[in-house]
Amino acid sequence: MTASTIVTPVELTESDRRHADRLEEVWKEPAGFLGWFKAVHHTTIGKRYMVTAFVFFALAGLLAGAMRLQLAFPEAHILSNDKYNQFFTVHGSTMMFLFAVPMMFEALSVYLVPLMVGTRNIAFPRLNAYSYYLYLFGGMMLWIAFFCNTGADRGWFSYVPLAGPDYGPGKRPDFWAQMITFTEVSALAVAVEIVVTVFRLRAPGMSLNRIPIFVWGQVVVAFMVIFALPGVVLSSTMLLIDRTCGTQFFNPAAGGDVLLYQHLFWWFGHPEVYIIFIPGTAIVSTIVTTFSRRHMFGYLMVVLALVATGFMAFGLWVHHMFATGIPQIAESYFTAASMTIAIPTGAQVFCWIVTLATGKVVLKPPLWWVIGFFFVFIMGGMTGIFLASVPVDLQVHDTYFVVAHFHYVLIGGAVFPLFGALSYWFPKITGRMLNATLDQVSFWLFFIGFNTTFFPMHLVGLRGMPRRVYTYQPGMGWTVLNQVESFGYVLLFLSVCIMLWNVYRSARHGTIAGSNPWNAGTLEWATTSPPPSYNFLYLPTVNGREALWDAAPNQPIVVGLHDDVRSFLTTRILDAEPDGHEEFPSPTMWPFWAAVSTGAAFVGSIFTPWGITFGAIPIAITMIGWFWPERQPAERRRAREIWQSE
Amino acid sequence: MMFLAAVPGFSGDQTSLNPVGPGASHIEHTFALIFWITAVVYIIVMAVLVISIWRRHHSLDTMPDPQPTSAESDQRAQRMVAVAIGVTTVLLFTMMISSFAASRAIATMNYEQALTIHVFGHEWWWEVQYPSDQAWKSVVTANEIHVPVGVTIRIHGTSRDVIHSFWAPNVQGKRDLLPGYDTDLMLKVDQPGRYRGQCAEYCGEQHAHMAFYIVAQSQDDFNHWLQGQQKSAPPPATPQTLHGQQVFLTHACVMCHTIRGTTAGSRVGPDLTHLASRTTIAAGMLPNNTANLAGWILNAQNIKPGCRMPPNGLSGSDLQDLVAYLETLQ
Amino acid sequence: MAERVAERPVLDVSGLPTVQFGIRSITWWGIMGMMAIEGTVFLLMIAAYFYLHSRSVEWPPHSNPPDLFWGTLNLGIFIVSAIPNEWYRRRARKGDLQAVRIGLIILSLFAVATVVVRYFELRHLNTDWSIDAYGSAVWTLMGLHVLHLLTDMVDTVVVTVLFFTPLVEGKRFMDAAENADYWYFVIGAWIPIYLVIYWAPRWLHA
Amino acid sequence: MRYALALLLSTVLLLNAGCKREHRVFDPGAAQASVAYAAPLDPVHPGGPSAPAAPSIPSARALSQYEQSAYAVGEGKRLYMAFNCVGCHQHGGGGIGPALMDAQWIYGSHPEQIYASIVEGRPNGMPSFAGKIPEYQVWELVAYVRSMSGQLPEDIAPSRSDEMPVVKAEQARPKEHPQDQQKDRKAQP
Repeated sequence: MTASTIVTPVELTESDRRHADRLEEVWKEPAGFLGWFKAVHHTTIGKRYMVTAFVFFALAGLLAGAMRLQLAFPEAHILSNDKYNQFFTVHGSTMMFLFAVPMMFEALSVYLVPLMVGTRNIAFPRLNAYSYYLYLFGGMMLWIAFFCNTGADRGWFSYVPLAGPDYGPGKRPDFWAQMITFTEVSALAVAVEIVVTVFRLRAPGMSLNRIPIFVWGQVVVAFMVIFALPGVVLSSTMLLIDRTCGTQFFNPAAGGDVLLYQHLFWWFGHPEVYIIFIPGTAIVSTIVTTFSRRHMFGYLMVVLALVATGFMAFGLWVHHMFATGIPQIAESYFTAASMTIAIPTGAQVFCWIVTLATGKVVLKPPLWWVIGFFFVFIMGGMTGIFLASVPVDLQVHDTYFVVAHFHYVLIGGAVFPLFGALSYWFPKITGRMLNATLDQVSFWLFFIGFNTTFFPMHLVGLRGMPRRVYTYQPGMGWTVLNQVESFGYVLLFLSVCIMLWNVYRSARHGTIAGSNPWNAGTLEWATTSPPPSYNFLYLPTVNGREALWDAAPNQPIVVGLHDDVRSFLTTRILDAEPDGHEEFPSPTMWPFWAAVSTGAAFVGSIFTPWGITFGAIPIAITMIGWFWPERQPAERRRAREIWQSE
Repeated sequence: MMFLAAVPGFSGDQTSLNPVGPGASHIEHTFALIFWITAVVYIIVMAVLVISIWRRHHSLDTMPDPQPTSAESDQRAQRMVAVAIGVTTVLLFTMMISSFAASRAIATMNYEQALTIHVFGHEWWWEVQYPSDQAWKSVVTANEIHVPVGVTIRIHGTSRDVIHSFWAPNVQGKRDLLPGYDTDLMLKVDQPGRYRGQCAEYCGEQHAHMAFYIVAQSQDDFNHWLQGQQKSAPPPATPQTLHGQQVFLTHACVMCHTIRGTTAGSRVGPDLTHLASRTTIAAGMLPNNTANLAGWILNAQNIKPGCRMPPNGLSGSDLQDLVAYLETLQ
Repeated sequence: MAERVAERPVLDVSGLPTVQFGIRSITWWGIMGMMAIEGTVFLLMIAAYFYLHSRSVEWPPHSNPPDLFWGTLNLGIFIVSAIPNEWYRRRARKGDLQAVRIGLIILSLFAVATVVVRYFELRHLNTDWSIDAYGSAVWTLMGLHVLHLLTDMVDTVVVTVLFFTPLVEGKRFMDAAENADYWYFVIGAWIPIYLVIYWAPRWLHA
Repeated sequence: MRYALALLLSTVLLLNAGCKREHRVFDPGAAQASVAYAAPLDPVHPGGPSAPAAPSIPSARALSQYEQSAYAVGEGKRLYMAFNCVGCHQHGGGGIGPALMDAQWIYGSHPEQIYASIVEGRPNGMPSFAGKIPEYQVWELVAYVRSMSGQLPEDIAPSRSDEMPVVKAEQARPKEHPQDQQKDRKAQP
């Protein structure tokens, strides 16, 4: 395509080559063992996020296997009740906090957004590295505790008083609460980076109405993270200090209130669902566009739908609390709100269908995963309407019907698009194509396995099986369905194994992809696969919604950035007119040390309230070290700085 | 909607799809409406999707260049999408109204001449009280709620420890029992029978074994039952049961349980005054018979690990007599 | 700087400014993000405070509201500090080294002063976090703002020190300006929190 | 990486403590299930520090199983309410019965001594619970009672309960160690 040849010429001229060498010199990640801890480039950190999140996905998946085994037979003793409670809690917490959000939001946006908006790195790269280490340490903490028989066992939302000081002996809920703190801090950091990257670092010409839908999705999610996560930060902090410092937030005898926790938790917990699947729908829009070979139909409608969803998501947290008996007027409002949110989602679905129906559809593996998404996710949306209706919710709430519903929404809305994204962007990340045949096999196994596992859960729920029971009694009419579900797990397991093998093989022996194997329109395809450490040889300019499809025959390129430092271009928020250039910080060890000291403080605070107090000192020191400038760069910058004209 | 639940070996005594009271049946109607609407919509949408992909798909190895989009076809599409969104809104509105109607119908159940029953959630059993203005007439039992058919019942509940959820799907939707809150749940049973309920909010180690039964019977049977429950326990008649009572009063049992008419008066565990009149023990877990009772007393922990009932190292004869005595507590 | 690539149309950005303030600077946006996050935490905590109030008959339960003196004094200090804050914020945009040095020293002193007064505030809250939910709410709300205050104090001192090293450059003036913006947020956050902690118990007292 | 390794190593150490602390024995086994009976009283100083332990006193290891398990101590706390110890001793503050969160221990603060106090009862009001409480529950009570005077590690002792708070934190006496305990500490360095 024209634009791609412009940004990374097929045959490099002499000057191009010199330019490339200088950029490589400046941007290459530090080498060696220590270099691993200094890396700050968004592709490096993004890949780490992906791998780590996938490992947690696999671990939590194995726990699910154990649970399915226990539930395959009534009154089975494969897992003790104590173990089972830890298993389902760690499964849920890992899937939500250590896989879904970090994978759908952090991993994908950190890796893709800077490429898609055509810049050389994410804003605040050191913060980015810091956020990854915090996330890693938080996850490790939860799982190491789990292996020490200290696995959280009060459910992924750890309601008080069950998780409170009186009914949660030991340290299990404390580890859960601190794992939340870790992951929240990292997600919040990434949210800020994404907002700034998209608002200020876009390629010249990428005005608001030309931002790729995927990027729009991630921006909406970033804003939701910023406003939703404080809720869970507060609730888990209150839980922790109730347990360690003897505060009385949730103690009815001392004026505390157990519903306060639920309100704060669901203020976060409901937007959380959208935080997880909005990136999914954004992936779907991207893949649908590419594989129906036309611009997305109803771009504006889809973007508005995403934004609307982002706003509405904050207006319906109480529908998780209908059974607690809230005033009827509130019930009515939250029912209405919960049903209204189906409209923007519906609008998106219609736009996708139209795009496919009026395009030239090319059936490739990524599109197969998207079709799977349609079947599964829309079903989840439909069952969501049952939950939005107060009276029906009073029957199905906390039964296996709900378990089925949210697996349809989350696996349908996040995991199917994620695997689609895997086969879609795998060539960009590794430079080689994913084997299509194996990909097909794992798709069908996953699709069939998923429905075998989770569809019967609707029925068993309607037959009165509550969720979170470690066993059930014979003669309830639940046994057969549970065995079907457990069998479905086997298929899912196989599918994921095949996918892993496929990734492993293709990464080594896959066919070479080239810079733009799907002939797609967004900017990440305008550079080589995998992208060089500086992303683009020359920063691109944009002339339309699909940068590469709409590129003018002689689309200009950006020159004039210093190529002896990690400088980047800032553009204006609305029209993306060039505004100035600043300099990215260099790789350094400090974010790692800052994360280590933060982690120490968090873990310490599980055992003593002083953990935070004393832990703050090393945090402060490392942070200062982090921000302290070096001499030469400072002088060089001073030498050639241009002040803005007032 | 029973077809969703009907399977051989499924008694249908714990499902929202087999309503036996106004509460559950209002809900079941809304459920049915939403079910049919969503099912039809789902099928239509999927059909359209599959057809349009099928009509437009090409199995090419190379990706063709992007197609130009024609303005007028997109305008037609826009109109179609607008219509689709309109229809969605209307359908959602319909379902919303029916949902409101159901809520309203349930909320307007008559509080006046309702029979009040107190239910307290414990880890992991249900304490049931039938209050009465005369203290000696008030009844305390556990895990079995007898109700007269066709009478509005007011379940006035709260929790003694963590959050539990009172749920008998055939009769009425669930309602959480929260520490620090008093909750009222109105219900009515129209057909005599035994309906199973279960705690629906995760409450710890034995959440899985926290069931109860609603026993709906004619007003006369109910009154008869209630009078029976109001009596104190009969004094032991035979030397064996007498010894059994001694065992009860001199061992761990007395630390937690009440038997009205004896010195045992602790409220930690279920009231055993009429234990033998109940059909199950251990919160609906085991049928109430000699073998189960003996096993339960001997080592409840290996039947229901983590429950509050300690294992008791009783000698064989003591155990026999104790069980014999407990079985006299009609 | 890359030499022009003659045969291709180019967009030369070499002349664009490298030192920009406010909405045109990246750091400013980062700070804004931080403010949004902290602001939400404060708002939710205040909401929690009033939720607990709605669940209690007496407010504050069997205790006196916090003594007004120290909190109000702190409010005064915060408001006064806005004047030098605004002054050096403007000078920073002009790159006036002397002014910024002086301004930063003054602000560091203000920050330290507020922290000291804060200590006495905590001594006169007339409640304790472990006595009831009201106490827990008051102390947590206070604690959040203390954390916030300490962070900014350290931040201000560090920037001040930087301005007496040979490392001063345009970027540092941006830091100084943003530090001033952040101080406004500290002030802005304190006003509602002050009202909640000191006046809500008096107004809501039944 | 290195941090990961370090963490893993420190975990191996943690593992012991962690596992012990979180260990939950639901079925204590027949020996501990049988109810506790009184030990013969020492006629010289009844129930004094030298009171011989009841026959079925578990070994030190078995004891640690109670005193190092947060669950067991928590159970002890629950039983302390259930069996209405609160009625006389309050939440450690004392009332009709002596306070339990201070250092004045009339009959000694060794597990065996507290065990004896519960099972045999003591003069002036402490009733005998002989035959009423299973062994293991007595030991759970003992562990909880000891936790109240700070003789158990902080991460095992239960924190606040969902009742009216007993004392303001800033007024609470620092946890005190009974003299005989301190003597032991000196005795075995």
